[in-house]
Amino acid sequence: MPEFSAREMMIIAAARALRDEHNCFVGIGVPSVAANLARRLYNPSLMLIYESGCIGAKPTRLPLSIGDSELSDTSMTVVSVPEIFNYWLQGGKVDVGFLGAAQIDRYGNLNSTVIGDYDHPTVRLPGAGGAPDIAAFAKEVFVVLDQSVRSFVPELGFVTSVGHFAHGRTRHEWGLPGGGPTQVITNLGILVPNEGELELRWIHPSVELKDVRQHTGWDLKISPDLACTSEPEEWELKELRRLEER
Amino acid sequence: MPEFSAREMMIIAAARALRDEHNCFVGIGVPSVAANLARRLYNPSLMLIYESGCIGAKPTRLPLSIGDSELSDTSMTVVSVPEIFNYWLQGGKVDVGFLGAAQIDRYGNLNSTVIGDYDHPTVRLPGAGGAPDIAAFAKEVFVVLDQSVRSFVPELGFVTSVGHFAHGRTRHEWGLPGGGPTQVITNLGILVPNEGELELRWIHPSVELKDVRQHTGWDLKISPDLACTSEPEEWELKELRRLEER
Amino acid sequence: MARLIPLATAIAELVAPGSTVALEGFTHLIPFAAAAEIIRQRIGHLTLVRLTPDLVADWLIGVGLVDRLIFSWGGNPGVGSLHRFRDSVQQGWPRPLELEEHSHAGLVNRYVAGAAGLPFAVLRAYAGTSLNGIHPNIRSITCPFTGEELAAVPALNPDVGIVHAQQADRDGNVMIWGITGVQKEVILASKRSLVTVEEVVDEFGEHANSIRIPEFLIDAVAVVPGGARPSYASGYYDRDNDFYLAWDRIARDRDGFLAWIREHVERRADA
Amino acid sequence: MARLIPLATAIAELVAPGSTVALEGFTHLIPFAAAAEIIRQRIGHLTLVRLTPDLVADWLIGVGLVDRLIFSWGGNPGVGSLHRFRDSVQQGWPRPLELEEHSHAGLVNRYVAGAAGLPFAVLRAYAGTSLNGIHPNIRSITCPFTGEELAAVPALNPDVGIVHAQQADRDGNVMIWGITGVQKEVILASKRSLVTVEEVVDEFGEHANSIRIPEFLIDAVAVVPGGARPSYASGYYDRDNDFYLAWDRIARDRDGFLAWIREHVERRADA
Repeated sequence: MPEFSAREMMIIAAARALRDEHNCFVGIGVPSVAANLARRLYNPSLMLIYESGCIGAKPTRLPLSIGDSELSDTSMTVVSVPEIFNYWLQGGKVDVGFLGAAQIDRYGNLNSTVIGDYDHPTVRLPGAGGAPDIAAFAKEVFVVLDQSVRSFVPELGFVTSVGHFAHGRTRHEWGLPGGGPTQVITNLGILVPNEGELELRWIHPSVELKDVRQHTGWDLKISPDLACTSEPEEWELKELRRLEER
Repeated sequence: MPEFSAREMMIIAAARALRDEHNCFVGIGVPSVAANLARRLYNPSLMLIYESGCIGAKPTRLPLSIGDSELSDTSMTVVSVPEIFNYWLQGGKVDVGFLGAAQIDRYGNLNSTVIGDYDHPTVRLPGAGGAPDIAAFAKEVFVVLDQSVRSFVPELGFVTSVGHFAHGRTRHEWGLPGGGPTQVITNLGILVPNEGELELRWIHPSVELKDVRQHTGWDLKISPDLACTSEPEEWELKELRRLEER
Repeated sequence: MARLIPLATAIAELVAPGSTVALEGFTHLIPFAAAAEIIRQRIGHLTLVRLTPDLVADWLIGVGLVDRLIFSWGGNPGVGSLHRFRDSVQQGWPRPLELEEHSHAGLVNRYVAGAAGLPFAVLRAYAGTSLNGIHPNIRSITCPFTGEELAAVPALNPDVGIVHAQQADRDGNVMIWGITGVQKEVILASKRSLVTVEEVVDEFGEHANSIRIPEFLIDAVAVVPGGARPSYASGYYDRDNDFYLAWDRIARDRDGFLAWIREHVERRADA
Repeated sequence: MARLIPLATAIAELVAPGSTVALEGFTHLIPFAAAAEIIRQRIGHLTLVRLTPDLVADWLIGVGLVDRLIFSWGGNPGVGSLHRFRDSVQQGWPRPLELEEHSHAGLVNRYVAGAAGLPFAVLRAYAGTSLNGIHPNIRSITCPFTGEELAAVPALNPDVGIVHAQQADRDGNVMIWGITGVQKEVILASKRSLVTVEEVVDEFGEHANSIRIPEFLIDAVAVVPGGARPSYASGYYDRDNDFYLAWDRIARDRDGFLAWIREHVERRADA
């Protein structure tokens, strides 16, 4: 059995989730690694869409930003930023959106704006960017983030992106057309919503249930179908490491 | 003195009016001939804009339609039709719009939709196209049409494009940002608005005032500054004829 | 996702009686071959959407396949009137034609809203004109910041969007250059879409003013060389201006028109 | 209409104290040289508009020239936080910063409405988020056809729009290729505009995904080779990723930041 890190498990789990998708709206960081890995390993026709307007990018090395020349140079087409948001995202053309965040709650709502009071924040984070729009419109959303009591919190001080239930209403009641988060992929396992509340559905190899509970800021529901994520294969790890080396 | 037709006088008068303009939104027919003549004779940097999205077209022969390849092949850039209407016309970037019509009234309102009742028309005309938008947004509008009692009518059955006063309100009251028709150039003379009502300001060489009156369907006001259009020069006619030959 | 199939198959699959069909192409790349195939299959009771219903609309209206026309300018560009369109509006021949009439800006923005997933679009238009009030699809809206009154038009999401393009690649991505009109908006706004192309290429070249449409937005691609004739395809063939001039005579007379359609459209082999 | 003038002259003419200045370029073609010139001329009390206030905003905010920031994402892309931006929001150093915060879609549509001559734009956005209600520039509007509630944002028409482009021709027309961001909208929406370019060419080449902006929309063109460094200019130079990583350390400390600005921005000769 090959050695692998929790981060590698998370990325490979995220990449596997893209096996049968047509296109994916990619943010920078872990989502970008996962989407590029998926294109190499499982789904060569996966179309990568970046908020910089790059559609069908085929980067040979991982970009540092969502607007690297590696993306525009290898894209099928590049459109303006208004077009990517209005016609592609709001227009309902995106199958999967990938999001990270500083914090998440049990409904899959995300905070990437501030910790503390908005006008007098303890920590000012970068802010919304395209996240609320991705969360609203992608047919489904995969959230990728490390699990800890600081990030998996019982209540968000600020809802940047809507999951399944926020400010007293369901996403349907808020009129959001996309399906919302269908998988929250962490370093410990994979959570999926059940009637809007996240529950642990898969646990990564050699992680114990009490670890997951300890790293969740609320009383985490466990799926009756809880199963173990299949561990990374040699060839998956090899390609991931090759990709991150470049 | 060179021989010339009333149509040639009309085109040359229209071309002369473009001497100091930056750009011109061009319709097909006489406006297109006039704008192209102006670029050749008086204003080589005049930027021609066509509703097909062609910006800065430099056709070497006259196009038959607003979307000929001669236009897109010679343009500085070609943008989409939504862009030309939303960003360029509605966005207030057009200096002069050129319009023709089947009918005009004393306020410079134009009809290019139907003669007779809308639901049971005597004559169904092609309709609005971009005319109402040009009339609304161009900083000024030049109207070019042949003068007759059939075309210069006391009241329009249908207002396709707004001049200075329509349906009981001024164009300002209708919230139209452009300046409206500043010149109506015909085969007989040039009319300009005075407090919103067209009056005859120039009369073409060898046309008599009674001819103009006879060919106007209302009691035409005559400007106290009425003057005679200067007649076409040899070189103007030569270039016009060369242009129309191609 | 975009399947490469014969035109006849694509039309049979995608266009149903009663469909709302957008046929776009602004002077350039008008999908005449696709319209001819609709005529050969006699798919009727259509709502035809087209900014500039020119000869292609005269064909479909004249043979009686169109119940309703959503449009902004109906003429023979640079030539004059559209006789079959006029005959149906003025005389109800071969059937009455219901009109939803806009300015270009109004209809363009119906497509834009449809492409953008919005229920309506806002524009400065129609104020003071008689277009306001002739049908219920022009309404007014108040700016929540300035209090200004503006016009609103509803989103248009045709059942089928049909356009012609120069090239597709082997994955079914499509490339258009020259005048690109509202082609992108039509494909994005339509529930199903068909693109006829001049040819399939291994790789697209560089063209200023080009647009590319990804395969996953397109249901079918049909290779139809010359599919935009008598209009033109930049880089392939010129506009047949003589035919546009001749059409004025051909379409003037009902019987002459029908004979021409029989001869040149119905008897033509499938593309 | 677009005059070719030195950068220092253009900034002095176009940017006044208190101006609303849009500096755009989405990762690609960020107008760093123009920002440096604003710092050298110490033009303050600015409202800075930028979708992604990254290093260029850290510069301007850190030296105290910005009173108000209209933005949607403030970070060092791929690296982390923006320390000068954080310090001004969290500690009010060197001065408090008033924020108008949007999602990308919201701010993009403020520019789109500005470019289109509309007082506002409609979008599906903000529903259910805490962004709704933090400032008065997000309101709701009802579709006059379906009754749906949507969001509205007001048009943005900056006093000055500044972008960097690859090329201008001798008439002052401008060409951009690669990632084109919101550059066209910014030029169209702004009351005055400045484009810095890598070079002036006799004729533009063919580039897929290129946009061209006519001279009559541009007030000044300044030739500034390398004017987008440390960001990049497709076809000219790559992004200086090492500098973006180093910035995290440089900007972390107030004195270190000020020393860096003195050394690398203020003492630099005029471009």
